[in-house]
Amino acid sequence: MAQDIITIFHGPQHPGITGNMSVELDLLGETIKRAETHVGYLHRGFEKMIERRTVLQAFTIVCRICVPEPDPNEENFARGVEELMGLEVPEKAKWLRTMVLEMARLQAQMLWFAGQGGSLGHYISPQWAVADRDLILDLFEELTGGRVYHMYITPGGVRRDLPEGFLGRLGHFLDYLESRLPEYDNMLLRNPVFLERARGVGIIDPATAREYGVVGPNLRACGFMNDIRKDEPYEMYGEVDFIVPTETSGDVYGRAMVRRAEIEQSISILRQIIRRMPAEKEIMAVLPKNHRKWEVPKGDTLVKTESARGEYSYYMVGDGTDKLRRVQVKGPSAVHAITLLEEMLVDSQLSDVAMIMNSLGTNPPEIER
Amino acid sequence: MDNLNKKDKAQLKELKSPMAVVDWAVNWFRKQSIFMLAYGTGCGAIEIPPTVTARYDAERFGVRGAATPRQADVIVLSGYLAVKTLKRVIRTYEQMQEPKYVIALGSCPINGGMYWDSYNTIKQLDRYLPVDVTVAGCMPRPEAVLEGFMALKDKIQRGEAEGARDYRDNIEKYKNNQKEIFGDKMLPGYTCDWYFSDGGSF
Amino acid sequence: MKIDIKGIWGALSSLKYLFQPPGTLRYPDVKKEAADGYRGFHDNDLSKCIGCGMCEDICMNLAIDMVKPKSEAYLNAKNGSGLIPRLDYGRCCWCSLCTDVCPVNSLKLTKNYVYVSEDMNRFIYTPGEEKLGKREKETVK
Amino acid sequence: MTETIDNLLERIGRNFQITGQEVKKAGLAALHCSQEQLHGVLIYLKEVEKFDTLTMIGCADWIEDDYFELSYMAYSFTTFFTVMVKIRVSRDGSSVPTVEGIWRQARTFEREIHEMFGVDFPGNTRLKEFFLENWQGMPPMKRDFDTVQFVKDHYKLREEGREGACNVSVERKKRIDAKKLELKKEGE
Repeated sequence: MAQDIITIFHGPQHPGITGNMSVELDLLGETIKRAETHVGYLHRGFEKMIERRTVLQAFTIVCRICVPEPDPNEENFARGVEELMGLEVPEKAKWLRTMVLEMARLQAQMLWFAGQGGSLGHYISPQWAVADRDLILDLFEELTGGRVYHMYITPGGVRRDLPEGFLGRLGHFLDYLESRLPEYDNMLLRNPVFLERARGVGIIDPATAREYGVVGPNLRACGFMNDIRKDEPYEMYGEVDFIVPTETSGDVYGRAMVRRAEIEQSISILRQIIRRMPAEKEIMAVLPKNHRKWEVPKGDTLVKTESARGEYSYYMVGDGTDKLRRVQVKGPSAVHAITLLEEMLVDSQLSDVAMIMNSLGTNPPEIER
Repeated sequence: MDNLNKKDKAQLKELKSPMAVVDWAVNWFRKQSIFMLAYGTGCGAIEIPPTVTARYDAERFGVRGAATPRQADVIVLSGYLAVKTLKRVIRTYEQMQEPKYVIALGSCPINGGMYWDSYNTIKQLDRYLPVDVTVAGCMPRPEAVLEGFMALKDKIQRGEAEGARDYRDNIEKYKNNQKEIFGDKMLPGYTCDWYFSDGGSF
Repeated sequence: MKIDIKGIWGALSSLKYLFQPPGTLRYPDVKKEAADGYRGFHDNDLSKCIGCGMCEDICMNLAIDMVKPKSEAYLNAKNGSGLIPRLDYGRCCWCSLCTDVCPVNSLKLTKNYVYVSEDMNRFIYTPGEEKLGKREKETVK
Repeated sequence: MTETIDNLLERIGRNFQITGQEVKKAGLAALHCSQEQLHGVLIYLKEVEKFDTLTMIGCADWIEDDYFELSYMAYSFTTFFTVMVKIRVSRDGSSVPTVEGIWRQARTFEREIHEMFGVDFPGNTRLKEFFLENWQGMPPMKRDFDTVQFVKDHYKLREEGREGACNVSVERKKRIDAKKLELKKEGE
């Protein structure tokens, strides 16, 4: 008997990813025959808003581009403006930025962990991972004054110095998190249910990964050792020691293992930062007092930052006024969730869609801005 | 009864007629278990997981997630709404069973928030949907979200959480406001068939 | 089929948390105070405010309007314009640029972060002059 | 001999008509070429110079000189060089043949630029609406699209309770004038 193809919408609201996005699926039974991504549920027109704001005003809104991990956006924006304006950032500010970026990476990995378990119906992992992530948010709150949106890395430096005893508390937290990692392994990553579901599912072929510009853990799970932190070191990443973990399987399990190893690397980087944090007080470059006098010279640049899900690229154009002519954002999901996902989902099962999407680190707000 | 706190007992004593007691009891039961549909329309979605998981554990207040709109009592709209999203949200809201409530989180649903000059987000949510409780913040912390739920429970107990009735009574107003932004691409009539008795067409 | 005993046992080992005290913050009973320097709602020290309008100028969300106070009695004598800032929490994003540019440090962010109202029209507030959420059916903490 | 970005630019300059080139910073160079040369340069970059991927397609609106500047950013995972290949197209009714055939993900980038700037990309298989639903009128990311005016026309901002806002400089001037008047009176 011939079966009919039915079309369903997976989303816009569903667990597994952070944001709203729908995938239109043509199903034959439970097997996907065609997938098409629909985005636009979160479009705000950031690029238009940045055009209307001076540099200082615009820096407060860029962090909203990516909700789960705002700091790489701040970093990219700040570094782009510094490159265009030729600012020199004090060394302590660079260390602080590196620290904030690594903390942000840790909390984003925890959130990914929560989603990975949640999309499998394994609800203990969100309970644990989100609660542990909250401890990082407490540290952020102390350092920057905000839990989720930090607005900390500003063009020219960072906004606040370290609070008293902060590095000690960060060290304690790292010890705690490290002691928890084996339990996360036991609970999810070595769980036979997870192994069964994740192995051999959602495979990215290495040649495709290269050509499409797949980035971050998704690329590293295909066996490539590419990481912007190593390839084009920014801030203090050239000074700290870390390795770039890779896997060769390219499936959901491989990506999970890469991320698991990256948590360890982040912990090690943060420990080095705690040891080497300079004591000086200088955290801001000298800047004009009035924000309308921050003139960005004519020119353009491309800046890149490695986030937990891959690289963010900002194309920034200055035109000699106090506002930027254009800031174009390309987040890692722009390729992962549209070009790649549409091809990956073909011939996979309906029940795996949420898991594959989460494992790719799909994050709609950064596709749409 | 352990669950009846002082405030409840004081309210119960003031009631005069038996019907009032029945109403009070219905509201009391309603407020004990609130199934939430967290429609993560914006940034606020990121503070929902900490609220419902181990650290803040909203289930202590009887708040837990619902799988579908049909099972949900309250829809949590967490942040800015793009026009495309608003259409889906209205449809979701109309699918929910009464009694139903709306909680709005953050600055953006109140007056546009930082996206006030964006061409694609709506500025005042209460023009398009009846909002029961609003929590300020960008983003509201989990504590503030919990306070929002407590305020909603209070409102339910007082019997004033009548957003759904307000929506039905003033459907012309709401639909006209919605029409202002959707133009001729309005939602299909069947999503609120109690209004369009003729099958619905705009 | 081979059964992965070690994996199953590992997953079950998380059951030991059943016998440990919960990590939940019991929010309404036990309150965790926000950190120093938390960016909560605004406060304005009117005896310092000079009405310069810097906060209004830097706020791109147009959250700040400069308005006349109800009474001039409690204004700073140096207040050149006789105006004080009024906040719209339907616009604010708590970026704290307004407090950073304040030349006399009169505008500050407090540690309060709970403001719940049943009416969307009630999120406009003049710090220093009125108390946040003094009306009925509002929760402020 | 180690590969430098200058050598690379020189090799490209030998093979194609390049109207301008500059090295922005270590590992980032920009090339200006005509629209006819674009596909040749990109294919050369991909096939001969082994630039694996297209990071993004940038677009900036130079309304004063009446052109859009499209920047195709090719990236190499081996040398870590990025080359921006820049072309200029006219602001209205311009069309650039798609580069989807060279890098498939360009489909998405072009789709976005088509929606946000109104540039046409003939040959692109998915050139339909992307972020915006039922959008009529000018593409929003053009410089002459006035977003504040659009907001005023389409949405209502909440004005209740926000009346009585005063202009600081006007009020300050008023007070100074009043003070002067007072002093004058006292003098008399």
